[in-house]
Parts: sequence; structure tokens; C-alpha cells
Amino acid sequence: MAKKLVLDFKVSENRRLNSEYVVLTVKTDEEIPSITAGQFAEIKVDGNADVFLRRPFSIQDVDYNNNSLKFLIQSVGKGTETLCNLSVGSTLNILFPLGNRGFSIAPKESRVLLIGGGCGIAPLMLLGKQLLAAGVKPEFLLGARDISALTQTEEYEAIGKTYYTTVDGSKGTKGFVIHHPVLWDESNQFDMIYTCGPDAMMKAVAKYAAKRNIECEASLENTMACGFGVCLCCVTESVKGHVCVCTEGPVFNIKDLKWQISE
Amino acid sequence: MAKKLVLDFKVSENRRLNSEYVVLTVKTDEEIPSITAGQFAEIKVDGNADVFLRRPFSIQDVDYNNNSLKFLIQSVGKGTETLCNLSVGSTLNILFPLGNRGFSIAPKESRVLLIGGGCGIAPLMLLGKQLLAAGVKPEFLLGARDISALTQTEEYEAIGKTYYTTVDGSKGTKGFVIHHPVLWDESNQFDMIYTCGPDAMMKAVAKYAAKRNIECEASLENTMACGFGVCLCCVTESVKGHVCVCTEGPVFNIKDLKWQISE
Amino acid sequence: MADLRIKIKNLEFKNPVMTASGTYGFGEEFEDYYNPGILGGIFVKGTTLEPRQGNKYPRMAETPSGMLNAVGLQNKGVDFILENTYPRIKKYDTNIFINVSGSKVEDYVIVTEKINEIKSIPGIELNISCPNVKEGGMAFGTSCPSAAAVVKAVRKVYDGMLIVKLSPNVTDITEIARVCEAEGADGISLINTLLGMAINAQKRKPILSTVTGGLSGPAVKPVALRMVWQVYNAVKIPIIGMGGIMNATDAIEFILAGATGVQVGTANFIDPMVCPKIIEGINNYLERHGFKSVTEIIGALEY
Amino acid sequence: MADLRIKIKNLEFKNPVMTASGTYGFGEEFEDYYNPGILGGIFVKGTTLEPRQGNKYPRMAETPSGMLNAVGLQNKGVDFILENTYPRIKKYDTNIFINVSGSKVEDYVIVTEKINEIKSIPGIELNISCPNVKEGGMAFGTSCPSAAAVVKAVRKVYDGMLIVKLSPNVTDITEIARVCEAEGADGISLINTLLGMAINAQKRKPILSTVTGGLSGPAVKPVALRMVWQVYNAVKIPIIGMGGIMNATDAIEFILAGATGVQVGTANFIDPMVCPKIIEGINNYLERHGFKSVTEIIGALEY
Ligand SMILES: Cc1cc2nc3c(=O)[nH]c(=O)nc-3n(C[C@H](O)[C@H](O)[C@H](O)COP(=O)(O)OP(=O)(O)OC[C@H]3O[C@@H](n4cnc5c(N)ncnc54)[C@H](O)[C@@H]3O)c2cc1C
Ligand SMILES: Cc1cc2nc3c(=O)[nH]c(=O)nc-3n(C[C@H](O)[C@H](O)[C@H](O)COP(=O)(O)OP(=O)(O)OC[C@H]3O[C@@H](n4cnc5c(N)ncnc54)[C@H](O)[C@@H]3O)c2cc1C
Ligand SMILES: Cc1cc2nc3c(=O)[nH]c(=O)nc-3n(C[C@H](O)[C@H](O)[C@H](O)COP(=O)(O)O)c2cc1C
Ligand SMILES: Cc1cc2nc3c(=O)[nH]c(=O)nc-3n(C[C@H](O)[C@H](O)[C@H](O)COP(=O)(O)O)c2cc1C
Ligand code: FES
Ligand code: FES
Repeated sequence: MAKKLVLDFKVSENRRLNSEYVVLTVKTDEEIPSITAGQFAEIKVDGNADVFLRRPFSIQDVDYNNNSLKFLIQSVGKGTETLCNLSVGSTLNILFPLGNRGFSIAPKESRVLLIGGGCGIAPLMLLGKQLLAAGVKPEFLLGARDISALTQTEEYEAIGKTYYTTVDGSKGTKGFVIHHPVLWDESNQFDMIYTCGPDAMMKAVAKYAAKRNIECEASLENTMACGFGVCLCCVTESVKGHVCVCTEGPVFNIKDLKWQISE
Repeated sequence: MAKKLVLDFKVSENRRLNSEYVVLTVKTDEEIPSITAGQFAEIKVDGNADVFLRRPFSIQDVDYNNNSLKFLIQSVGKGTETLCNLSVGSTLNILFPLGNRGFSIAPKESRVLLIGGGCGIAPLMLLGKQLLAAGVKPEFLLGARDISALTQTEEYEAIGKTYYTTVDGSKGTKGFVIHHPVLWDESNQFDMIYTCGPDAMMKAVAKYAAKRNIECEASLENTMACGFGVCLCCVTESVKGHVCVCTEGPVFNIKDLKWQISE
Repeated sequence: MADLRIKIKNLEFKNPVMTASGTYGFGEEFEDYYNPGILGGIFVKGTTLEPRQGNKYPRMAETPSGMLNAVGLQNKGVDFILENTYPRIKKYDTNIFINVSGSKVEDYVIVTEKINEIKSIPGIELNISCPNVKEGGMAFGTSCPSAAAVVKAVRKVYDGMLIVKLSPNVTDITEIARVCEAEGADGISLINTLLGMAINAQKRKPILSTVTGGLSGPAVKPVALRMVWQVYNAVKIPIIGMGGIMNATDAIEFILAGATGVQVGTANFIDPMVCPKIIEGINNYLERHGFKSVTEIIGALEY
Repeated sequence: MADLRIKIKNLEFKNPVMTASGTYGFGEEFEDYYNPGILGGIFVKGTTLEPRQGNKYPRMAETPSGMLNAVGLQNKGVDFILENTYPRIKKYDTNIFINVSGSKVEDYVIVTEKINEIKSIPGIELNISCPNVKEGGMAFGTSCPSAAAVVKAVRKVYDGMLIVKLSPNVTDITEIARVCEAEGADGISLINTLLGMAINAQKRKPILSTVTGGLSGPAVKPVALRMVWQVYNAVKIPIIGMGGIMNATDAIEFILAGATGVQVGTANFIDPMVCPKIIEGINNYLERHGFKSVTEIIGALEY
């Protein structure tokens, strides 16, 4: 994995997707090291007296030619709200790339499904691109509350076939991702499932994969104080006991985790 | 005194005078109550994680037609630095008018001298204008480190005759305000001296006035937590014991204060 | 509209939001902003037997998410307050509590006896936790025997509601709370300020004239919440919680931890309208979560 | 360049800036940013006799200007650390201290005996102040007899430098410091975290799996400074001060209050480069104010 850096970036674009989501593009003068999908960054949020620690975000995309990174940010609280309202030109101090284990790239020709919900779709975009580059055709299954919460659909569709579920049925299948027919049509044989999103979603997906003996990797979003392995706050229970999500993950093979079984 | 208000203002101008000072003009939709020179406001500083309490500033000028106030702000720390960098259109929450005792207006035809240093010149501008309106011709004696620290000179000169001292002699008399010849030429008989500025300056002026039995009012800038009389943190020793600068002042007749004698 | 009323013994408070001693004056300074009568209660500035000049200036230092104060119980003395100040503010349609401070047990007793004469004052808050006076004050609140002695002596002469205000500067807050309960306190309020210090590095001097002072504001909220929760699990009498409450969510956290009522202190300095906003915010929370009365969430923390 | 060296007993530290236990791992995670060998010292994560899994997730809550943690001394046990981790980090040209924790006096003694075998480790920091474990931990640091018992037992078997780390959750920090000094401690470090609590009002649940946790960060700085100053005036052995140090000014405040060295904790999470910045900032301060050596400002507060 690349050396960790702490760099100042400038916001070069703040694209609002809907009332909840923005995509922030940030640029720096330094060269961006090679990023593995699933790796994340810890962003320092200035200008909000109520935010003390950095905030972790998956790297949604990277442009090595322009030294730029993209983040998909969902406004859920003080820090994300401040980030969502940043104007172009603002400076952001970013610690990256973090996470010693990103998603692994399935072998050529495998059939893979990338299942995401909420801001958890972010790392799947870079993963999709890296799979494509490695000769694997990704398919996406994205879930949301309703159609207005499904964002960047064209961008995902440009990478691979994309299925949708919405809780209210306003787009794709009605229900949660786990209810989508692509998972239940026995003619579909997935070799690998990647997932990132709300805990309940990932657990349902993990159960599904475990039952069918499909390789499955999940990217966890435990609350973090440091993001680089020194506070021991972000642990998950693994077969090896407590391990730090920030350094031993954030991506785990579900076989190494205990949570999906416990339910 | 007018009812205290807590209102949102918009910054309508941020005029930088030099590396240290700006003049902020702020506007609101509500009507501004009548302000007595010497009264101040407590400004909430947003966007700086290190600033917790409001910051007090003298009202340098008021425009009742435009519902606007002017503040002269000297960057000396975290809060003032943030204020000095505010862009036009920013919102400022302001508690005002504070201070139950502003400067008293000398009787018509009196000869008065307004002695200020540093950001202490701020309330003297409004005082000068209110004196003029009451038929008293104010004279100013303004002191600074050097010529570059003397700001708004034209505005003061437009109100009344203005004398200067600078520590390095780059403008006016070399030295501190107390060394200016206008104070030592026995043909000058001042009926009233008003002063605001660094403690050492005000004490020297108070001593001078007390010795000559000249009426003298000083505006104090004690550190404050609330600004309206409920925390009891801003006290000064008066002949009546500890009194709150924010409610019993900020302007005091030096006869009521103990500090100028103690030295 | 949810039912915001709470009760401590037989005394009703129209809502759980009260103001903390030393941060609200006698309420009069807030009249320009709103009618103090809308509050659940007003706890006035620490009152002593004799008038006190308090400590020398400077008495205040800003700290990260908080402030230190070293006011040192400046007040005009109980006689002046009962004769001059109280008659002016008793018009407020709320419960006014006098915060009683002293440096000797006898002083506490005499002050309380005087207050006991005025039956319209529903209660007192016994301040055994002021960190800013040389004698007495916090010393009473930091050992069980001395806390017991003051509460016992005061209880003997006082018929009204007796709330004892505890110091957080102790190893075990529950043992102090328990002796106060045992000696007849009707309620416990906490926390007073944490003893702290601030230094001006450039001048190499303490910022406060007294070197140390009392820390308040959001910085202390985690400690305050913890102590409220500990005391809630240790005594049966009601608790009034405080320490860093800035908004309705903070207030609700204290109530969930076990407080029947809350006091708002330092926040009054920053937003004079904070108390009405908190009252409204608590109501909104209760409605949103389907509670009919604020009493349903007292100590309702699930774990 | 001012002389930044300090000494505790005969041990020299190249500068007063060290890292606080539990906030710096074993230094290796910082190698990408700078060479940990530039530090005055590294205090590694709390080490116990047996490996410990620590507490359940969630272990962290952000609070105003601070955070709560409830890690609960997760570590691989003293044998693993001495055999596997220490050999990897002993290359750093700085003083590495092992933070020793336990739930029984015997455990502290056995761990210390093992460390005593490795003469290249200059010292230990006896953690009698961890608020996040059910047994032992903070309990040792909150009463004089138990603090005395641990320090005495460990001193008997340990030849290296013995720093005792105190808990701020006490009524009188000076009496604890004095017994540690009396039992042979070579230095005192303080403060460990303040016991606090955080609540999710929407879910009506504590945020931490353990309900309470340890508060650190700038919020605690006023309390930490006050305790360093009190202990400085109570004992003769050197003090290592910590609690909310975020920059050089904060570090200098601790030194002025009486600390010989400082530890930086939570700040490492927010700015991994904070320690080198603090070292540089202290040097700049000393040069600007005309001091030749940092030792000139230890306890140099004027009042
Ligand atoms: C490895 C990793 C990658 C992430 N990637 C993304 C991403 O690409 N896009 C994105 O929008 N978000 C992402 N997150 C989540 C993001 O970090 C949090 O939403 C953010 O920290 C919340 O900050 P806040 O100040 O807005 O919320 P706060 O005001 O601190 O809290 C608001 C609410 O959110 C909850 N919350 C805060 N952090 C988390 C968390 N980590 N997990 C669950 N609940 C939380 C709080 O408990 C609270 O209820 C990621 C998190 C991790 C650990
Ligand atoms: C009634 C009144 C009127 C004032 N009018 C003006 C004005 O018109 N223009 C103006 O620029 N300033 C004025 N001040 C001073 C102004 O309030 C302070 O400079 C400001 O609060 C500093 O905030 P800060 O966050 O920048 O400084 P901080 O970062 O908090 O502190 C920086 C340094 O300034 C010192 N300091 C902070 N406040 C004060 C104070 N009140 N007195 C002395 N030293 C202080 C601190 O001790 C510290 O050394 C006035 C103060 C009062 C009480
Ligand atoms: C300036 C100031 C003065 C205070 N004076 C008193 C007092 O006289 N009596 C008392 O019991 N508490 C006093 N307190 C403590 C508060 O009542 C309250 O316990 C403490 O500030 C914590 O609450 P907060 O964080 O909401 O301010 C004072 C606090 C401040 C900030
Ligand atoms: C996540 C975390 C883990 C900690 N673990 C330990 C520990 O194992 N042993 C110990 O003595 N102190 C531990 N501490 C306390 C710190 O060493 C330090 O005393 C405290 O955080 C105050 O300093 P700070 O405000 O600079 O962080 C820990 C603190 C944090 C935040
Ligand atoms: S977030 Fe600190 S160890 Fe993972
Ligand atoms: S600043 Fe609070 S009383 Fe004057």
C-alpha cells in the first residue's frame, strides 16, 4: 500500500446531487499515489465549532493526471453538512490513502455484483472502474429509499449493467436490495459479491452470499477517531478477535467477520 | 437606555485599513434603536472552532436610515481575525446596544478633547459626531505606534481638529498621547476629556485630568463573558466597590474609578 | 403540545428548564428578550450572609468549548437581596430559588433562616460546591462528613424545598449525593464547575487573578452527564442536571440520564434566547417521538 | 536553536515532547509522516499481563472539543509486546516507555519484572488510572492506600525509571501524587482521561458500549493544567503533563505550570504531524523570549 500523506487540497467542484448528497472534487499540486478501491481519506472539517475529529470518506474516484480525488458526501450531521456547503476554492486538509485492505479484484471473466446503498455506493464506483480495467465486467445493484435518493445513475450505468431497488418502488424493484430478482434468478451465478452500505443491508447480503458459498467482500464504516490504526476505536469482531477496521480493512472478506453470522 | 436586541445582520462592507484593522459595516432589516456613543455590541463569531464566547466591540458609527452599524476591528486574536476576514454578505448575530452608561455630552461651547489609541478610537468617532450635533466642537488626540497604524485620519479630521502622536515620530508628535503639546500648552483650557484606549494610556490621561480638575470620562474594555450584567466577570474597582463595566459603564467618570489613583 | 410539567415533591414546575445560579442575574436583564416567567425556575446568584465584593479582576478566561470564572460569590448579602431584589422579581410567574453559599455552617443556617421567613420563596439551592472562595464553598461539598453537617444543620431550620448543589471535583459523587439524601435533601442539583486553570503563555502568568477558577460550558458536558447518571442510580430524590447545556438535545440527554429538571448556565451568555428555544425544542422532541409528557423520558436511557 | 533537552533523574530526553499512551500505537503508523526518533519519548499503548480484547464496539464518541474512548486496554499482552513489537521499534532513537496496566497488584508486578529484564527500555509508566476496565485500572489511582500499594510493589522489582500516571477523577490529586513520591516514583505523569458519558438522544441510548468512557482533548486542558500546577507545588519529583495539548502554546502552558515534559495524545489523531510542529514551536517560543534552554521555563509561572 502507498505511503500515507497529509495534504492540502482545493475544492475544484461541488456538485449537488439532491438535498442530501454532493460530489466534492478536490485537487492538489502533489502527485496522487496509487489508490485501491475501498481505500478512504480522513478529511479535516474547518469552520464548524462542533466538529473536533476528522471525518472518514471513501474515495469514489481518482484522476491521476489532474491530481484530483472525488468524494460522494451524504449530509447526515454537522461535519458532512459543512462539507456539503463548501465553496469552490476552499482548502481541505486530507489524510490519505487509508485502509490497508481495499477490495480485491476478481479474476478475469468472473461474474461480479457490486451491491451498494446510501453513501456506500461511493467506493463501488472506483471498484467498478478498476474491475473493468482488469477485464471484469461489473454489474451494480443499488438500493435507495426512493428515486430521488438514487444519484449518479448514469455514471454507474456507464461502467456496467445497473439494477435498482427502491423502498417505495419509484424506480426498479420495490423493496430492499436483497429483494431484487437478480439475486433470486437461479440462472445468475455470481462468483463474487462486493458490498458497501448500511449495516443491515450488508448483513443481509453477507448472509445471502454465505449461504450460496459466493465470495463476498464488505466495506465497513465503523466510527473512527484516527483512521490509521493508533486509537483502536474502530474495531469489529473478526475470527481473529477485535481488529481495526481502518487498518485491517475497511474491506473484509465476510468469512473473516463475525457479525454476519451472529444474526 | 434602549431595549437590548439580538439580531442577525449582514456584512455590507469590509474595508481593510491596514494589516491590522478593518471597518465592518453591517445592516439589518429592523430599525436600529437610538445609540449613545460608548455603547457597544456583543458579536457572535461563527466558523472558528476556538471561539466560544461572543466578542464585544464599540459601535463606531450608526446610520439610522440604513439600519446599519459600523465597527472598527483590530485583529489581535482568533475571534477578531475571523471577523476581519468576513466576506460581504456573511451573517453576524449581534447583541446590542449594550452598556447603560455611554459618554455624556458636554454642555454647548465647552472645549473638549477626545483622546484615543488603538481600537479605542472607535467610540470616539460616534462621540465626536454626537458632540457636533449638540453644538460642541470636538478635538481629537490620536496616538499610535507609527503612521501606518493611524487609520481613518480623514474621517476624524472631518469631525474636528485632530492631533497625532506616534511612538516613532512618523506622524505628529513623537511619543505617547500624553506627551502631545496640546496637553501642555497652558493656554488650552479643556473643560472635558474623553478617553478610550490601552489601559496605560487611559491611566496617564486620567492622572493628567485629575491633577488639573478637568472632567474626564474613560471607556473601559474589560474582558467580558456576557456583556449585559449577568456573569459579573467584567468588574472594575470603583468608589462603590466592584461594579460591572458592561452595565455600570463601559464609560466611567474617572472620579468613580479607583484605578487611576492606585498608580 | 406535550405536557412539560414536572414535579419535585409537591412543587410543580411548568417545564424542566431553569436557569443556573450566577449566570442569569435575577432575571431582570433578560426582560428585554422574553418574560422570565415562562421558565420552569430561576436559581439566583449565590447569596451569602454578608455582602461580598468577590475576587479581583480578571475573573474570566475563555477555554476550548468553555470558560473559567472566578467571580467569588460577589453579592449584596442576604438581607439586601430579600428586602430589595426579591420583591422586584417575585412578580415572575415561576419558581425562584435562592442559591445559598457560606464559609461556615452557621452562616448557611442564618441565611436559610432568613429565607425561611419568606414563604413565597419555594426553595433554596444549597451551594456546597463553589470553587472560587478561599474558605468553605467547595470544601463542604468534597467530603461526606462536611456535606452531611451543612445539610443537616440547614434542614433543621428550613421548611421549604432543599436542593443541594454538588461539586464535581470529587472521587465519588454518589457517596456525597447519598449523605445529602440521608440528611433530608429534597433534591440534588449538579454539577457546579470543575476546578481548572488557564495560562497566558506569552506573559507567563495565570489569566485569572485567583490562578484557578471554575470550568463551565460544553467542555464539561460529558462529565456532568456521567455524574447525573451515576447519582440517578444512587439516590431516590429528584435530580436537577446541568453542565454545558446549549440546546434542547443537550437538555434531553440530561433528562434521559436521569435528571427531572435541567439548568442552563453559560449558554445564557452566548444566546440570551437559549432558554425559550430549549423549552420549545423539548416539546418538539416529545411530540416527534410520541411522548405525552416529559416525565416519560426521565432516566429513560436504554442499555 | 534553543536547548530543548530535559532530564528526569539521569535520563536525558532530546526534547520535552512525548506521545501519550494509547494514542500513538507503537510509533510505526507515524513513519510515513516523520521519524518517531525525533521525539523526546514514546509511551506505548497500555500493556497487561494477558492479551486483552478490549471493550465491545462502539468505543468512541466525539464531544465538544474532545472525545470519549472506551478502548479498554486492548493489547497483545506483555510477552508478545516484548518479544515481537519492542524489537521492531527499538531502532527509534528516543526513550521508549511501556505503559503498564493491570487489574491486580501481582499482575503489575509480573509485567514489570518482565520489562525489567530488558535493559534497553529506560522506564515504565504505571497506569493506575484507566477508566475503561471493570477491575483495577482507575480504582488504584483514586485512593491513597491502593496507589501506594501498587507503586511500592512495583518499585521493589523495578530498577528503571518509574513514572506513575495519575487519574484526574479524584478529590485531591496532590495527596495521591505525594504517596507515589513517597513510595519511590521517579516522576508523575498526568492526567489520564476524565470519566465521562455521551448519549444519543434520538436513540435514547448511550453512545459507548460501556456507557461511560474517558474524556480527552482540549476540553480537559483547564483541569489538566490545574492538576499539573497543584502537583508541581506538592512534590519534588518531575512531572510529565498532558491533557488536550494541540499545539506549542498548549505545551508551553503545561511547562510553565510545572511540567518537565509533556505528552501529546488525542491531537495525534487530528494532525499526525502535530508533534514535530510542537517541537519546532517550543524552540521558536524560547528563541523569541530569549531563553537558552527549555528548563528555564519549567514552573516559571509568575503570580
Ligand atoms: C471508512 C469509511 C468510509 C466512509 N465513506 C463515506 C462516504 O463515502 N460518503 C459519506 O457520506 N459517508 C461516508 N462515511 C460515513 C461518514 O464518515 C459519516 O457520515 C460522517 O463522519 C458523519 O459526520 P457528521 O459530522 O456529519 O455526523 P455527526 O454530526 O458526527 O453525527 C450524525 C449522525 O451520524 C452518525 N454517524 C457518524 N459517523 C458515523 C459512522 N461512521 N457510521 C455510522 N453512523 C455515523 C452519528 O452517530 C449521528 O447519529 C464513511 C465512514 C467510514 C468509516
Ligand atoms: C466594551 C468593549 C469595547 C471594545 N471595543 C473594541 C473595538 O471597537 N474594536 C476592537 O478591535 N476591539 C474592541 N474591544 C476589544 C475586543 O473585544 C477584543 O480585542 C476581542 O474580544 C479579542 O478577541 P480575539 O478572539 O481576537 O482575541 P483572543 O484570541 O481571545 O485573545 C487574544 C489576546 O487578546 C487579549 N484580549 C482579549 N480580549 C481582551 C479585552 N477585552 N481586553 C484586553 N485584552 C483582551 C487576550 O488576553 C489575548 O492575549 C472592546 C472590548 C470591550 C470590552
Ligand atoms: C460566571 C459564573 C458564575 C457562577 N456563579 C455561581 C454561583 O454563584 N452559585 C452556584 O451555585 N453556581 C454558580 N455557577 C455555576 C453554574 O450555576 C453551573 O453550575 C455551571 O456553570 C455549569 O453549568 P453550565 O455549563 O451550563 O454553565 C456559576 C457559573 C458561572 C459561569
Ligand atoms: C483512544 C485513547 C486510548 C488511550 N489509551 C490509554 C492507555 O492505554 N493507557 C494510558 O495510560 N492512557 C491511555 N489514554 C489516555 C492518554 O494517554 C492521555 O492520558 C489522555 O488522552 C489525555 O491526553 P490528550 O488530551 O492529549 O489525549 C488513551 C487515550 C485515548 C484518547
Ligand atoms: S480509527 Fe483509530 S484505530 Fe481505527
Ligand atoms: S460581562 Fe457579564 S457582567 Fe459584565
